[in-house]
Amino acid sequence: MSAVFDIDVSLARGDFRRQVQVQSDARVLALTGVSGAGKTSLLQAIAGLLRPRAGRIAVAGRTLFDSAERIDLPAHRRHIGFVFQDARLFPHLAVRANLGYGARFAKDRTPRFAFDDVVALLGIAPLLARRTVNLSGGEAQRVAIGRALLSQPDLLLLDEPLASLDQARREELIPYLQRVRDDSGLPMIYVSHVADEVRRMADTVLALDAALR
Amino acid sequence: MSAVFDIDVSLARGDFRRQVQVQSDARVLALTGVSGAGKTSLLQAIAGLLRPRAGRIAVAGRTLFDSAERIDLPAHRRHIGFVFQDARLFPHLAVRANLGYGARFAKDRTPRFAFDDVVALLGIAPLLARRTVNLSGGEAQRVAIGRALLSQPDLLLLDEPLASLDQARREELIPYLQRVRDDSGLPMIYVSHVADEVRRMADTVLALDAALR
Amino acid sequence: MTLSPGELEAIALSLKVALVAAFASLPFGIAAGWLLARARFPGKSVLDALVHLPLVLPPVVIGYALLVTFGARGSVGMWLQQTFGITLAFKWTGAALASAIMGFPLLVRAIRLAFEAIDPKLEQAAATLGANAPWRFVTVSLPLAWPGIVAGLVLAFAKALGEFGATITFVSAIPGETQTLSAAIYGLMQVPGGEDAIWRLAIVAIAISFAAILASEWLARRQRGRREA
Amino acid sequence: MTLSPGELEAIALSLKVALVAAFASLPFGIAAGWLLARARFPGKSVLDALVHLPLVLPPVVIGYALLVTFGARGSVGMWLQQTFGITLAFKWTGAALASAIMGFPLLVRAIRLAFEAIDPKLEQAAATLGANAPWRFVTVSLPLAWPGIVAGLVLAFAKALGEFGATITFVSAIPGETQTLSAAIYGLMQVPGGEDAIWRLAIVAIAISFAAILASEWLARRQRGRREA
Amino acid sequence: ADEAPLTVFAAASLKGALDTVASDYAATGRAAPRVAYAATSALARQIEQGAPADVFLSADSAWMDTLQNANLVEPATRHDLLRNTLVLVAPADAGTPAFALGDAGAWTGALAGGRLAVARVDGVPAGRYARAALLHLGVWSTLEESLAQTDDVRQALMFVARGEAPLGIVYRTDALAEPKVRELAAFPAASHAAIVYPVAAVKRSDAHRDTAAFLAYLQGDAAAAVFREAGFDLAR
Ligand SMILES: Nc1ncnc2c1ncn2[C@@H]1O[C@H](COP(=O)(O)OP(=O)(O)OP(=O)(O)O)[C@@H](O)[C@H]1O
Ligand SMILES: Nc1ncnc2c1ncn2[C@@H]1O[C@H](COP(=O)(O)OP(=O)(O)OP(=O)(O)O)[C@@H](O)[C@H]1O
Ligand SMILES: [Mg+2]
Ligand SMILES: [Mg+2]
Repeated sequence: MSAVFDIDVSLARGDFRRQVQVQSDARVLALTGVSGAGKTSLLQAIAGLLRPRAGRIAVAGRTLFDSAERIDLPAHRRHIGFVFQDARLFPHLAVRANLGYGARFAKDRTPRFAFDDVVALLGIAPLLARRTVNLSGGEAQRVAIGRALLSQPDLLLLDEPLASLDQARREELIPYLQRVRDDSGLPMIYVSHVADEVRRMADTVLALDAALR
Repeated sequence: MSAVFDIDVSLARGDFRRQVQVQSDARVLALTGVSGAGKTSLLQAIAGLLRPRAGRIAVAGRTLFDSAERIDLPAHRRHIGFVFQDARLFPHLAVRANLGYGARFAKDRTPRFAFDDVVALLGIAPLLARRTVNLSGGEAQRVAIGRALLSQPDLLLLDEPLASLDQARREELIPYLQRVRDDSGLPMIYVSHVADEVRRMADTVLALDAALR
Repeated sequence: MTLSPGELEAIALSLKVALVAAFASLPFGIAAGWLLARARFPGKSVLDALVHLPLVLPPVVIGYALLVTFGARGSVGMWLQQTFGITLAFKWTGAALASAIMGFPLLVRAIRLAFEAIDPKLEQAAATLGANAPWRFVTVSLPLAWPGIVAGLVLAFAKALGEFGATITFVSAIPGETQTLSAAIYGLMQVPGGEDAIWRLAIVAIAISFAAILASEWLARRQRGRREA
Repeated sequence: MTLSPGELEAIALSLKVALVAAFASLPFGIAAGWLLARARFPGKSVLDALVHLPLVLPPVVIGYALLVTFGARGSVGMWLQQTFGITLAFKWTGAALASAIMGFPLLVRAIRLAFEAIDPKLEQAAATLGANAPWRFVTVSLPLAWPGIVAGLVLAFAKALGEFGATITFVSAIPGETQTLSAAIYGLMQVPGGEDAIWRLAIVAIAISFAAILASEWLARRQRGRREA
Repeated sequence: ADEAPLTVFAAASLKGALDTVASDYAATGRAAPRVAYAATSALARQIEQGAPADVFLSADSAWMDTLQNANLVEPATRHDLLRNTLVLVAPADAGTPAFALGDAGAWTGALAGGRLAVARVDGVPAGRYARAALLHLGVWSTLEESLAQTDDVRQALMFVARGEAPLGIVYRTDALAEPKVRELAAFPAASHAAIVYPVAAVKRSDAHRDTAAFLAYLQGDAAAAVFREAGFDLAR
């Protein structure tokens, strides 16, 4: 069997170029590195939002991309929950509809996360009827996390998910994310700058050094 | 003489309501509080982007808003640098033009910050010719900080300015922001969730408790 | 202000023709607007130019081209007649077709601008949540383009009300069948002293379009309200 | 394909009229588009309806209204003549005015949609950097609305090429002065056997608008490239 | 007004013949006039509003009367220049037999469910003549529901030429110019008011020096030949 994360790709975007190689059996892989190192770009490549120039991406034995084999699964069939650095909520939908967005595409998948549990744990019950433009930064990010979980993904990518949360919420969420990891066996890649967060969340830390230009 | 920060306003936005009172001689006032407490809203009221329902806002002896006296200085004449939670760079301008945007309105003001110094300290020299959509989250936020400083403000509002920066940059920037505070005598309000940051940046910490709804 | 039965007939016909023209061309307008905003394909500029044609040429030329193509003796017209039993020549359906074609550039441009203004990052977010391209289109792009679509509909409807050059050349002016409000107004212009009747009908046309604009503002505000208020 | 001197004259005149119509109405179009997108004032719906009028009414009615208002005997026409020495009646300038008015709804709608799509947060950011409202408009809103403005210009230009109903009613079709390409095409439709000449001129009109569309695509792409590439 | 060329406002239906007349006139060594063609109604309204026209060639008397009553044309120069004939046409390849114009049944048979193309009966001169003729012949009520009305005679002609309409009522000049139609019958002159094209000099503060010359040329033999060739009758 191959590793949980089996990634070897060369990324290109504008004049940014970099080669990333990851071979790891970690449940939660933390990704750190200076600003501009390519952390977001790597997540996008895994999610199918950025096509690598070449290489191979496999997660939990599933090949998502392989330039040699001409495999390139479209994003919507990769079953990857992505919590973006900016929340990217749908402005035309209320919070409840944002949370429910992924449900209709996940009907035939094992439901790991129940709507009410997720809402309770993220403390977003009072927001359900709200419009997304009215949310504060942290509120929006909590909804975005909930939305990703409720799409019942096989892999969760978190791009600095707690950066805009206050310390109390942060403390509250970390154990939940840990539980998600342990109970569901869901692989996760966790991008963060906060050493403490990384320590508590991840088995393995991958530091992307500054990109060679 | 009145205090540096002399604020007593009632804010309203959607069905969010809160009364904030600040009387402080701090140079750097840290603002903490849970997500949705109204931190961003308070900064917006100070900057003239959100009109309070009533009250008074004075900073360093200058009255910016006073509902009783019918004073309400427009945002562009408040000389307040605002680093937003999201960078809000101008997408049609390159990085250099974003940084220079405020210069033309600051011609008759004492130049406290020189272009080259700011660029060097924020490590954004390699980005100057770049388009803003190509920047990573942290790159964009550094440019936004530089842009605010180069508008030569009398007061700097920072809304979680380091949240999207890596630890190394964070360490690098904090001393610089401390120096800005000490050398220029520039008052600052600093919103952050990170206890360590707050401790190192601020004289006084104001905790906004959860809003009463 | 009283209107003669003939005038009322023209008004009712105009409403029917303009509504059918605007709504029937909507799917095509959305398709063309989407293609021009998002797709990359060879001949895109040609499609763009084609969409603009009805603006560029005098309406009578468009009407003549329609007659040659969709008339009872026209190639497409004969085929439609034989295959589907659809007759356009001298029918109100032909008037609707002519109006739709004349309004098409306006419809497409408004919709195209709306699609161009949508942040592709939202569509990306939808993709990671499991939505395939058609679903993303229906659940994200289309609702976000809604104000532009409404704007385009109003333009197309208004244009259809005012159209008569292409219409009369294609299907002539048959009272009760193809003589719309505009055609009636134009007819009145040809006789000395018809001014009273002209202004009477013009006011009706203005009132209809005013109602359409108010309705569209309301629709757009409701949507915007949903997002911002 | 050879063109007669008279045809060349009509083409040159059409280009002049369409360019002047599109660019001279641009400031008004930007103002109206901005007001409708951003301002709140009583009578906004009335302004909106007014802007749509040229679409709703048959062109000849607009042309007649122009004739009565801006003609040599019209109140505004006489005033313009006496005060500024500006003559519109039966001059190419009048043709440009008629074309501009007929294209105005298209211009305004495109610009309005562009302004509506701009995130007000960027204008707020500019305010905190010291820019007052006019500066914010010029340095932020206007450049961000640029693609929509170009789109509106192309529509107005294309419409001006095809316009003839209002023009011929207002300023007649005097060769060399007010007989544009479209009016010439219309004239040719009055002579049996004029088809060859009609298609020749139609092709010229199509070629001109195609060039305008390509130019606008290029302009829009350059701007978009600046933002995204 | 001397440096501007002589400006003629003429009914659009005169375009073919009048273009030839104007260039013949220029060939005699005079400055070429510029001719603006549009619907008679549009031109008359423009003259009411002070259009810089020197000569007006109308397609019917009513609009000329309106201008004359408003004192906008020189009464002394007004006269009927041309006459035309109203004819019934069918597509050239249709083989429609001629029939008696007063026979309602024959009309219905020839139309065979199709439409009778005609200029607007309530506006355009040709349409008004056509209605008068059909009323006079007693077939109006039969045909009223079968009309396809157009903005000008040319469009009516086009419907017949393209075979969209089996019958049409147009001027003889149009029928002659269009090879794809065939004249079935002419309407009797008594069935409608005389079809005349009046001409007059427009009243101006400083009349163009060529106005009289051009008016004279229009009535001369050379112009007459061109007009006759196009199918017009001379009114003088
Ligand atoms: N659309 C784009 N076009 C061109 N270059 C881009 C684009 N997006 C990002 N880049 C560049 O690619 C590099 C990597 O960006 P990325 O967003 O992956 O960094 P990051 O490690 O996530 O940084 P941060 O911690 O600041 O979010 C940066 O130099 C960035 O400027
Ligand atoms: N435009 C708006 N309309 C209505 N309500 C709003 C609007 N913007 C913010 N709010 C609400 O106002 C309250 C305060 O928001 P604010 O952004 O000031 O919080 P914050 O303290 O900055 O939170 P965070 O730490 O998450 O950024 C929140 O409940 C939010 O939902
Ligand atoms: Mg990133
Ligand atoms: Mg905030």
